[in-house]
Amino acid sequence: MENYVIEMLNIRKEFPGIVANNNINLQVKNGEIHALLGENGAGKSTLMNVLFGLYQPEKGEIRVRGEKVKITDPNVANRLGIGMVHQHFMLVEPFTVAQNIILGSEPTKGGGFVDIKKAEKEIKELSDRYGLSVDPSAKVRDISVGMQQRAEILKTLYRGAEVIILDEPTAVLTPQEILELISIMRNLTKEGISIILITHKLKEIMEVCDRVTVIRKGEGIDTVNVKDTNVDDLAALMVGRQVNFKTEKTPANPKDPILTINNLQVKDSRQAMMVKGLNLDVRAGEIVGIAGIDGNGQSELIEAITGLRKSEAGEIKLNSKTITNLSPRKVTESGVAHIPQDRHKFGLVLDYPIAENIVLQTYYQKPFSKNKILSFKSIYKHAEKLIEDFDVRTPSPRTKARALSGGNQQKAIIAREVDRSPDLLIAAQPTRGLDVGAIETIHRRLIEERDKGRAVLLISFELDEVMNVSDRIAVMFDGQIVAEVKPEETNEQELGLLMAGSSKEKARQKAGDNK
Amino acid sequence: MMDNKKLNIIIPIFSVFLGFLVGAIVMLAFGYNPIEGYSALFQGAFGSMYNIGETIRRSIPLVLSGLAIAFAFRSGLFNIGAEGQVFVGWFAAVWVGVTFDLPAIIHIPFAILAAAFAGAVWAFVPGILKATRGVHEVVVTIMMNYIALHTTNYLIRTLLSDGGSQSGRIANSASLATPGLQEMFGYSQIHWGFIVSIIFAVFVWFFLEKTTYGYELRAVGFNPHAAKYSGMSVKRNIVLAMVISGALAGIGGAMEGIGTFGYMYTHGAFTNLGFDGIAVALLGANTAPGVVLAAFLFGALKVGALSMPPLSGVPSELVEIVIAMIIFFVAASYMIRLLIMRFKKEEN
Amino acid sequence: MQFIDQFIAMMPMVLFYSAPLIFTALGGVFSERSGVVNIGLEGLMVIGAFSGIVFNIFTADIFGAFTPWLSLLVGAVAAGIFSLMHAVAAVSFRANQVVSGVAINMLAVGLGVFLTREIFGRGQTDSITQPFYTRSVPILSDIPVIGDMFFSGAYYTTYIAIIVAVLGWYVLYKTAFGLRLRAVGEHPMAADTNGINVTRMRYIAVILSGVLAGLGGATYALTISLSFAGSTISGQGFMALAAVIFGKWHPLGALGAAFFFGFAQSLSVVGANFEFLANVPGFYLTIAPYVLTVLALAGLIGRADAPKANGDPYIKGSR
Amino acid sequence: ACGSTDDETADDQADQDTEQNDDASGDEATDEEGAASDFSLAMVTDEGGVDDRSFNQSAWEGIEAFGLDNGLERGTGFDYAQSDNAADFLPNFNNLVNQGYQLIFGVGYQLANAVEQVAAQNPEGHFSIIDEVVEGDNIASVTFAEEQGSFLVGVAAALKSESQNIGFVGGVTSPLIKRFEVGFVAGAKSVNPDINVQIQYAESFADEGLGRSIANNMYSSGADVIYHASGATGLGVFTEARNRVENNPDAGVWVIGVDRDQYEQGQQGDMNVTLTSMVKRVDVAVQEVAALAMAGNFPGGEHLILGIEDEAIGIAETNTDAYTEEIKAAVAEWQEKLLSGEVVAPQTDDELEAFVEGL
Ligand SMILES: Nc1ncnc2c1ncn2[C@@H]1O[C@H](COP(=O)(O)OP(=O)(O)OP(=O)(O)O)[C@@H](O)[C@H]1O
Ligand SMILES: Nc1ncnc2c1ncn2[C@@H]1O[C@H](COP(=O)(O)OP(=O)(O)OP(=O)(O)O)[C@@H](O)[C@H]1O
Ligand SMILES: [Mg+2]
Ligand SMILES: [Mg+2]
Repeated sequence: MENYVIEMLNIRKEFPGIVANNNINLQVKNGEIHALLGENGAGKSTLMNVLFGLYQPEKGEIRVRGEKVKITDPNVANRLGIGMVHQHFMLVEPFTVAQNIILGSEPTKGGGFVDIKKAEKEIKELSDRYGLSVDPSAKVRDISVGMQQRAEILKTLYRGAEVIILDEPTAVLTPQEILELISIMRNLTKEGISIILITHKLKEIMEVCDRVTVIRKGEGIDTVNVKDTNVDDLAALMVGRQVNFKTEKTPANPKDPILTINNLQVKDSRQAMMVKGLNLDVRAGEIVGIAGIDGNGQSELIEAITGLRKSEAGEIKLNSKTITNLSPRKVTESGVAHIPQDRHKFGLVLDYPIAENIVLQTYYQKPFSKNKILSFKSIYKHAEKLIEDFDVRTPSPRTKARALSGGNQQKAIIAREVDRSPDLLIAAQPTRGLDVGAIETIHRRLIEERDKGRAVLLISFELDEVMNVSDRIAVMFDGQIVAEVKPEETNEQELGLLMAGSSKEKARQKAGDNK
Repeated sequence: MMDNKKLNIIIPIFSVFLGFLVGAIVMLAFGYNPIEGYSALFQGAFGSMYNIGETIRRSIPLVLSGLAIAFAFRSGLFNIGAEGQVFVGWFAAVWVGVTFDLPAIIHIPFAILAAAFAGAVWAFVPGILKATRGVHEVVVTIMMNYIALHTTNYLIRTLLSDGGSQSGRIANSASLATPGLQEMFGYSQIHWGFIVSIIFAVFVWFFLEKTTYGYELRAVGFNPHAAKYSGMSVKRNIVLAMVISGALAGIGGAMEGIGTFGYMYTHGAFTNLGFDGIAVALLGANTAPGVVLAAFLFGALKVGALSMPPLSGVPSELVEIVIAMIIFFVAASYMIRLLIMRFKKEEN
Repeated sequence: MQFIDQFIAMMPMVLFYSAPLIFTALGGVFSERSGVVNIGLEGLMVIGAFSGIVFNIFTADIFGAFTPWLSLLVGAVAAGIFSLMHAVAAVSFRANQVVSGVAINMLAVGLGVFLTREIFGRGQTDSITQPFYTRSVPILSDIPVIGDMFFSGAYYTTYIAIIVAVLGWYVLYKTAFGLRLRAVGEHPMAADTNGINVTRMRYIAVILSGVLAGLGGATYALTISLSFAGSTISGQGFMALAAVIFGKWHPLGALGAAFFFGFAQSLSVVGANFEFLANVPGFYLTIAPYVLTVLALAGLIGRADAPKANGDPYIKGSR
Repeated sequence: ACGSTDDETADDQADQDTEQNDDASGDEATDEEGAASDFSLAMVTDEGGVDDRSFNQSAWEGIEAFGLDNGLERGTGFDYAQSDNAADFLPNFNNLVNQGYQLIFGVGYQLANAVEQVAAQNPEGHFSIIDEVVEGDNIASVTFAEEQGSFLVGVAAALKSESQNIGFVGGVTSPLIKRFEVGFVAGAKSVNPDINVQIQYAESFADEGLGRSIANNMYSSGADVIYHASGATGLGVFTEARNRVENNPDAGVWVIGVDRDQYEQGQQGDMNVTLTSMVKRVDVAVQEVAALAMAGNFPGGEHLILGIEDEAIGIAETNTDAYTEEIKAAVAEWQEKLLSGEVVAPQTDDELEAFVEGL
């Protein structure tokens, strides 16, 4: 008999109209890192939410260390030593890291008074022990995503978790942070903790995991040992067909500059200067990728270009006409399209039907409206066409955007932006959280746009993506473009160092040394 | 699962039913006969042409204040200030009615326009403060209500009368009330305002659902970030939403000024037309047709209530309880959804 | 100096006027901090005032000088129970919280007057014989200036209101309970995954708001109106709601806002005493409290961010 | 469940009633059942409602007494309709008309427009408006000489005041409340031309808190007698006075009530802060008009101004501790002067100015 810490047997979970998990089995060995792999909407998060007590399964059995248990709510899960780091962080933004960690199991003195000193001390000890550096007294809204994630992991450890579920932890991290996370995971397993890791990144699975369970459309497909498999086989298992990883593309054929940025300076909402005299240009027919660690001014840069944020100084030109500090509407009309980083916050009106989301910037133009009166006929006709062209999987154009999966929401946004035939297409993290199938489609789209002679500005924290898709890479650090490199002339390590602020020479030297 | 459209109709009906049920239980508990009570209510609301006329008349300002609040809600704003906007609208309409001498075809629209303008101005203050300074509209509109109450009282005393507590009567040419119509409804106070209110209900429906303005306003209401991203001016839309909402409430006031009363008097307290508008809007699910139906129900209940004490001895406050419970059940409609679902399951 | 004297004389007025608002606004703070919008404060005050007065009338002979204290308690408990309705609708049945609050307001007045008619045979009660009286606090009232301003001729209920506000701050910001309550109002799902029972926290918060608004209503009735009618509570609950927002959802902020309202209100009354205001027509003094509030919001206070999940029903597993 | 709780008043009224009925050939009515059941009367309240312990209640008591005296039945012979809102006035009138009531009172100046309209639409019916004047052949307008009663309580206030500083709290500014104010000032100045009268309007009839604040301010700035004409707002004035007396039995602060004897409101332990009240006998007025109408002498198109001489305006003498014999005597003297016409109480600011100059 194997030594399983977690066994989920024949789990079935239904949602109205859909079976999210159908007789799925998952067995996790003590001290292993077990990957859970599947397309968007395959049912991974659902299965984990069942394990964590957020959902009750219709059928099936859960055993923890061999004992049959009923996990009715997260408290029970916590007591059984199961902790979960959710895909969307469960942190209270105005609270400090320490407050977030202790929330729900606070150390108290008399009178219900929270002993925050004691809590901070315990957190310090924990973070030292597992190598998770955090600032316990910083407010969550002020810290980086990476630190937020470490706080999430500490939260589970603080509650004495022995099994930690990580739902797509790397989707939001920079390459450096991913490396850190991987070493953290290794530390954890050394201390006897088991990890269930959900990720779409097959490379990561190959690097850190011991075994992987693949699910497809709610069904458990197989569990395999990582050392007995490879990336291509895993992808095939997951999608049900062979997947092409290396994005096919011909060399770029850059023409005139479309976007020219001179000495741009932008402040963030807290009045801190985030873009500090940035220069950049993007030509027609090329994809320029901006590589950089989150928080180096990328968001402010995009917002300044698209008119969502005022710039303090400098100039932004589109087709040699200045668009500095124009309104978002004017910027859009001058030929800029923008796939926003946060699709829920900016990209969509979740309560509007897909069709109405597709005309979000063009509703006031013909044929979608005439004399300020909307023509729903044209809107829906247009939507049907784009849904077809871009393979957006939705029951109908009348379906609310909220009801679509992340991948399909993203496809709808891309359809909308690309369809306007912009001169400049800004794509910020366009594949965040999407499965390999969806990523493939989106990358292909970006390259097609390039080939149609558009300028594409790609901002991504994922080096793979930047390296695969861009024709030219601009490295952004501390509000400036610190280096420009060709993807074929660089490697991940060099880029990583540049992104961390090394000079080009040093980076090249170091990267070379390591080789 | 039952489709939403059906549920959206079933739930209010069921809520109304449950509200009356609670009212009946209360009557029983205090030794009244609910059948007598409700038939008195029904008599009072629909017993004769006169009563029907009164019910319609009572609904008119409620349609408009309900539309006002629904309009703001759809744009993500809570306009508790309809009460104050009703006051200034009433005043403005009466002012036009007594001050000018014009043919009816101009006088009436002018009075309504003036009321709309006054209400709009009153709502502009919270709108602009919200848009530019981020001040919560609820506090400002509450304050504006009091300012409206005292200001109109003051103006009635100083501008519309010589220290009196009532304005003069408006000119006949400004009046929405015509003897012919009133005679048809047994000399009730009914006036042509019901047409005005229907026109504006259609306007609100069309504006919100069919025009690019409405598309923008709703987008801002649902997700201001996305609205800004897609090039809409969130600030302008907030102000626009408040101003239109205020104008509608102002017209509600005009219905009292040039319809029901034909004058304005100093008020010792709020009219509750604005506050009732909140309930009407919510019962009508913030849609124009819903608001019209909800206002009519409220009008019937409020007019019917007057007949309850003389005909059945039941205190008229019982109607308040019934209305409150209807709103409560609409609010807790999830409960009704659960009930219906359970019912369905058992059926299967 | 006349100005200073008038100012000092005004303070007791500010204190008694503010007390009901402080209690009620605190109730609002608790409810909204947990994510439940409560525009039913007005109605909860009505219930507090009604039950406080009725209890006082029927038991004055039994409890004597103790009656007002017990009446206060009864008002608080009754409104606390009444607020359960809002809790059930808003928390368990995912109600639109504004709708449910409107229902509470209507129901409270309807029920209050209906019951008054049933009990007393008319739309208003008799005057109570055992109200609260202002008192001078021993020793403290002898302190020069401050004693006159704050410790003479004020109600003990005012001091209790201030203490409760400070206590409210302590509870919300220093205790585990408060941490959880605020977490539920900011990010209920995070709280849920941390094993906090969102439903229970919100129930507690709403009931607390009922208790506090009941205290507010009873305080008003037992110190100012001394009887109950449909118009006894006319707008104070909405003013308290304004104080919640004005005070940025913070107990001490709400306290400050309530004092500001009390101050502005009193200024409109005593304004004519001040030389520099003596020639201002009464009308301007009447609207001054409201205009001042708008100006203060526009000029000084500005943006106030509500608790993030305020008004959203929590549905497990939704995003 | 409705009705008067104040048996004493009801009895009083019954007495007066018979007196009046004598000269209005009321005995016939009482004797002959048939005749009695022919007549019917009703009233429409203003927003205060029939149990406001003030104006409306007094009117209702008058109607009830008249009905009972004449063997009428509630619901057919006499009744009232309650208005919760100004928009209810006209429907209420119409409901009563439709139920066949012959004489319908509108109680309160707010109902003037409604009376005007309904009277025009029903030329056969008889209507009466209290507290306001409305033109119309089938309308009897009844107003009171409040300035006379206010004058007398002003006299009492001036005599009672030790600080020679008194106050007046008004409800909402209006010509009606102005009569109270002006009469009061005139009465006080008649006693002492140099007396200081603080005047403030709450601009609300329903804000006890504000009434309380105003009274606090007035007492604090030296006033010792306050006359209020402000409905429920005035309850706050009583609260403030009672509170002061509770804290200091020698505080020597007084309130003068309005409309009816507000003695009950002033009770504080074994003290009572209600010096007196300006009593407006709406019940008397109602019965007078009713008696005339029943006798077939309905004063349509007339304006009855009821004052001291009609015993429709009076001043309460319940608080014998405070309302001393001297005050009583002095007030009686001034009352004589008012009755004889030697002194005419002013009604407006202009008349007051002239009056004060003439002192
Ligand atoms: N709360 C819910 N209500 C209804 N359906 C749901 C709910 N949660 C998930 N589903 C459905 O269950 C299926 C599985 O969803 P799940 O979130 O488990 O996918 P996933 O594998 O985590 O996807 P991703 O890779 O995008 O995170 C989806 O088809 C989804 O539509
Ligand atoms: N309340 C819900 N009702 C219907 N479907 C839901 C609900 N909640 C989640 N889902 C479904 O769950 C699936 C996956 O959800 P998940 O939270 O994993 O998001 P996702 O697809 O990974 O997107 P993203 O990561 O961008 O949020 C989606 O298909 C979505 O439609
Ligand atoms: Mg997922
Ligand atoms: Mg995902």
